[in-house]
Amino acid sequence: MTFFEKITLIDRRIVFIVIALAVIIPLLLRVDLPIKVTPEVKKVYDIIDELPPGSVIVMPCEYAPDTMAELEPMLFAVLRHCFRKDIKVIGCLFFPTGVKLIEQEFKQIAEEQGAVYGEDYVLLGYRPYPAVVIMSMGQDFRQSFPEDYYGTSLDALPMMKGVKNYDDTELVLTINATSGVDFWLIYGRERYGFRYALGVTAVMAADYYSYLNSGQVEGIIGGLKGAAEYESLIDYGDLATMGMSIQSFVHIVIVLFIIIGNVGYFASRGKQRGRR
Amino acid sequence: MSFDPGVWLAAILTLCIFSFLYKDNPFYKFAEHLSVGVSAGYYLVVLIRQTLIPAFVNPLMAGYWHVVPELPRSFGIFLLIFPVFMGILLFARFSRKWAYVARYPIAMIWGIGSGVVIPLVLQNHVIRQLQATMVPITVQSWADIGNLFIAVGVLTGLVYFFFSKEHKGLFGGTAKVGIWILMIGFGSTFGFTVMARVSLLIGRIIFLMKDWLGIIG
Amino acid sequence: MGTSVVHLARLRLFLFIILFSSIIGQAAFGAENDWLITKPPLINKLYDTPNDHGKSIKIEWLSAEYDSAFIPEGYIIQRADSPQGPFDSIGFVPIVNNLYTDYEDVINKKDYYYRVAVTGTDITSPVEGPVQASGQWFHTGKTTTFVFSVVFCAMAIAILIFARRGVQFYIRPIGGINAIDDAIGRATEMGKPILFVPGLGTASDVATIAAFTIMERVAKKTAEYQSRVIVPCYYPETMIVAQEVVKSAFMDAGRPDMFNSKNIFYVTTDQFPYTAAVNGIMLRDKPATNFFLGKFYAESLVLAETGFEAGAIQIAGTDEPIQIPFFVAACDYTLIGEELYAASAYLSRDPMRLGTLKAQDWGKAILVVILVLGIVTASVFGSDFFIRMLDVNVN
Amino acid sequence: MKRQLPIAITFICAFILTVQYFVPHRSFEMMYEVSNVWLQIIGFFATLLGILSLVLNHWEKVKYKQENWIYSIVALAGLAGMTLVGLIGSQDNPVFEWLYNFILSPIQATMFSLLAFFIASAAYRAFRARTTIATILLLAAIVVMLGRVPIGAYISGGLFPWLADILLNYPNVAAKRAIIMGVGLGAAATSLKVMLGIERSYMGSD
Repeated sequence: MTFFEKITLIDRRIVFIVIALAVIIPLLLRVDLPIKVTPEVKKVYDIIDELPPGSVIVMPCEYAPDTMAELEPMLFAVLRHCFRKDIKVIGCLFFPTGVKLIEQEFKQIAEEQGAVYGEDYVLLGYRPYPAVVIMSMGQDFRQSFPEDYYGTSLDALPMMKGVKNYDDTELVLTINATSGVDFWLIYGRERYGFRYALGVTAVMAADYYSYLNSGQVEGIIGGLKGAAEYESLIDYGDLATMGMSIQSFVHIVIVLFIIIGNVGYFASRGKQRGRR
Repeated sequence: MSFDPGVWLAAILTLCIFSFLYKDNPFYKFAEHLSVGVSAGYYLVVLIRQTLIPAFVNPLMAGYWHVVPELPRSFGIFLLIFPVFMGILLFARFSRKWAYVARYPIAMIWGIGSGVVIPLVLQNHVIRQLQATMVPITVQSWADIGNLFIAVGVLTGLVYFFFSKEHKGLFGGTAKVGIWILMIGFGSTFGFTVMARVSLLIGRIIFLMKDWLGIIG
Repeated sequence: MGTSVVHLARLRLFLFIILFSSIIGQAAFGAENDWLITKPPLINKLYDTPNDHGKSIKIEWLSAEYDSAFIPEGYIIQRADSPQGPFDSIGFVPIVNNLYTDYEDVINKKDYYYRVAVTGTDITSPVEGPVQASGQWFHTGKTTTFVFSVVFCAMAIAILIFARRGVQFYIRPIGGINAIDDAIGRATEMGKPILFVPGLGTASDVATIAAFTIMERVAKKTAEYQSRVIVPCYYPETMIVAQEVVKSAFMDAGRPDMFNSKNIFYVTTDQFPYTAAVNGIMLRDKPATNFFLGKFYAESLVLAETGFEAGAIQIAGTDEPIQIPFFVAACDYTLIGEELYAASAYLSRDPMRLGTLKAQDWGKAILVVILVLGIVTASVFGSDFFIRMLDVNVN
Repeated sequence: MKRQLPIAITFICAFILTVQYFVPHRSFEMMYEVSNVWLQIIGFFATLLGILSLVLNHWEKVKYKQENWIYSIVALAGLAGMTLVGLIGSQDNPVFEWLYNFILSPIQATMFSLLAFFIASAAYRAFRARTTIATILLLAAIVVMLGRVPIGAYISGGLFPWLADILLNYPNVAAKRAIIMGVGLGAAATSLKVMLGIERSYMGSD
């Protein structure tokens, strides 16, 4: 058997080992491949990056464990960016099955970055009927939320001093896997004209690109790929970067195997007939 | 490293299944048979708890079938018990003489199951897909060219599935374009799926390396 | 599903809070806010909900106008049996909406009167009514579906009548179908069993039904050649039907003595344990031929790759578009989508079954014509007649 | 009785349920709901038969000490254990949940993850440019695979993601629609054959 015949008949166990290594090695060594940043993610980053320290942004987070794989890395990256730049965050937990999850995520990043509850971030709990809540927040946050998630009066939180409604904030960035994206757009952005950006799943992202052109949405972080881009912008590679690197390795490995198979096939054609 | 016996059990079973990649072996056989037994038991329990008790036992005990509130109670209960009779007929297959009565419940399963199909598939598989393809094409933008492409693709694809005529001449050429487009579709679906499958593998390996062994942070 | 349940639950809760607070609110400072409402709401449409079983009424109204300093939370819908009242509060909608569907214990063929109140005030719209709820005998939103169904069935039945009179139809050879007989022959020559996997569909799934027809053929051949066919089943119902199919086929082949129901067995109703078990069969019983016909999901490639490794000839067919590529890559022959249904008719050589295949072709021809007409009229003449013609509204 | 009655039963059930789809009136809605529960109850008896078949098959292996009989004990023990634990005690029995979470769920997830390996071995083996059709298939797969990951954008200057999007949004959609429409007609025809008693493979030709 010639070399070329041999490479058309690599044992599949070798293929399996190579695939396993393509996952395990980047995971162990934390290999981060460079990631190309798309303009819609860069825009979100720029808006936050250009804010003066002490500015406030609103982050409605609406997702549950099933979409967490894509959205958690996004929330982590954005929060790290904000806390480092001393941007204050009002987190809104408006999706009932995700409340506990997201509260924990805020806590984790706050601890890591040394952010203090009440001074650097505030969480607003779940209230039913998002349309009404979003509109009332345009009048005064205290209308729907006299108290925060933990039951403390908003007036008792140092960060909320002088923050009445959207006019006192710089951006609404929703990390969202629900139709809440539309609620914030229709009842919030269209009525009160705040700057609006999204972090959504890869599947959803495709639907919202048209809003970028119309200017209703200023930036979109889409899926694990978008999260990885944001991680590379803040220079803090984490879950998303790792996930994307592993994907890159595995995809390249598979493509290489296809190429090897074809090189072998063409070089040894005529000598043997394989089975389709 | 974890000290939770559950995590250890899960990790060992995970490795048992992965061992199948090398070849069939006793560890895989063990995990395979265990999962078959446990999942069949799980299915039975769920069926009893989620279907049989709420849908049958509870209304029977109450002497009232809530699905047919308009009918007299006793007739409602009759309607509720009728399928039990049909279900028992299934066991007739163990008798040589009466085996044919087991066909009645099967006929019923087929009838009920395939009854709703005609309008539903025509509506969701045919009408809606047809309407989605029928968009005005004015060839003024890239999206229009895309839509034209979809329309041509659907047409040639349908021609490929035409069984009354041999694939020859112009007709055969059209069918050939159809199969090409099908193949591009298959290739892209294949490529698109890789990422999701790799994510699953990453999930399992992270479980082993982080939750079980604790060798990554 | 989960989301909608939560949504409903939170709606209920909110409704309750609002009703409660509005009762107190109205008593305490209701009238105080009245002057802020510059124009009360006005019911402009009140009607029986169309295309349902009755028991519901729809109310639409023109929004109230109010001073911008005060945004009312919403509207309370009130209902009574007579225009004079008494009115019961039956529902709440936020201020941005102006449509409500009343499902609260509405009785068919009974008069109702409605009015809409603004929360936090004593303002209500004028009373509207009477209106009655009733059930309909035809869903007008499904007219298109109805027409398609009738046309298709009529066409098929007409063709079947011709078929019964002995009209012969030409059906082109379908790739992969001849391979079925070859594959059966190969297994019998090698003295090895045949594995037939009828997929993850229920016994009455059309893909599974098509698989049963092919199974009939396969079983008949194996009975003739005295070899074994193994059928692992995902649903118990599938097992029962499959046993009947194989048994009948063995009887038809004149070998009822050879039928062993233990070869057609239930495995488990759980996707991956089932896959694990079928993998085991492929590696331990070493079937020479594997059929994967019916509904398949993610397990398709696991099965097909394991079968390949075990050295079997593999023939697959499914109507799940996402899984077809994996079968195409890993199996020797794949019946793509509709070909699965066609194969079952083609193999049987039964003129009636072939007749329905003809009806499918006519159906496709009609689709092609409508598609071309629709695109041309819409693009050239700017008319969306054909597009609108296909509107289906199931609500 | 042997042949005509089953065909009649199938026809009546199928016809009523087809008509039911177009009639919102309560009487037909009720028939639909009733028939659904009927299927569930008949299904329960079918499941008893299924479980019986499972138990007998494995029991026989154990009894006659057939090949791999030892594993049949594992299957029977798993079945018996899970059923007992599930039926004793409350709905959210912690032992039942534990068995689900630490036995069933890891096995399901791991079986599922095997796909990552098999997708690679299938691609390596099957994607050979033997014919035009095979070449098209493999090129489309490669383009989309590379277009979905960052490295693909790097090595091609953004060409692969752009091409991948085009392939996924146009030819892929066209192919799916053609298949789905064909399947729709095929399924309707099959269902009609069942209704008319032409498709009755479970009865054989006796």
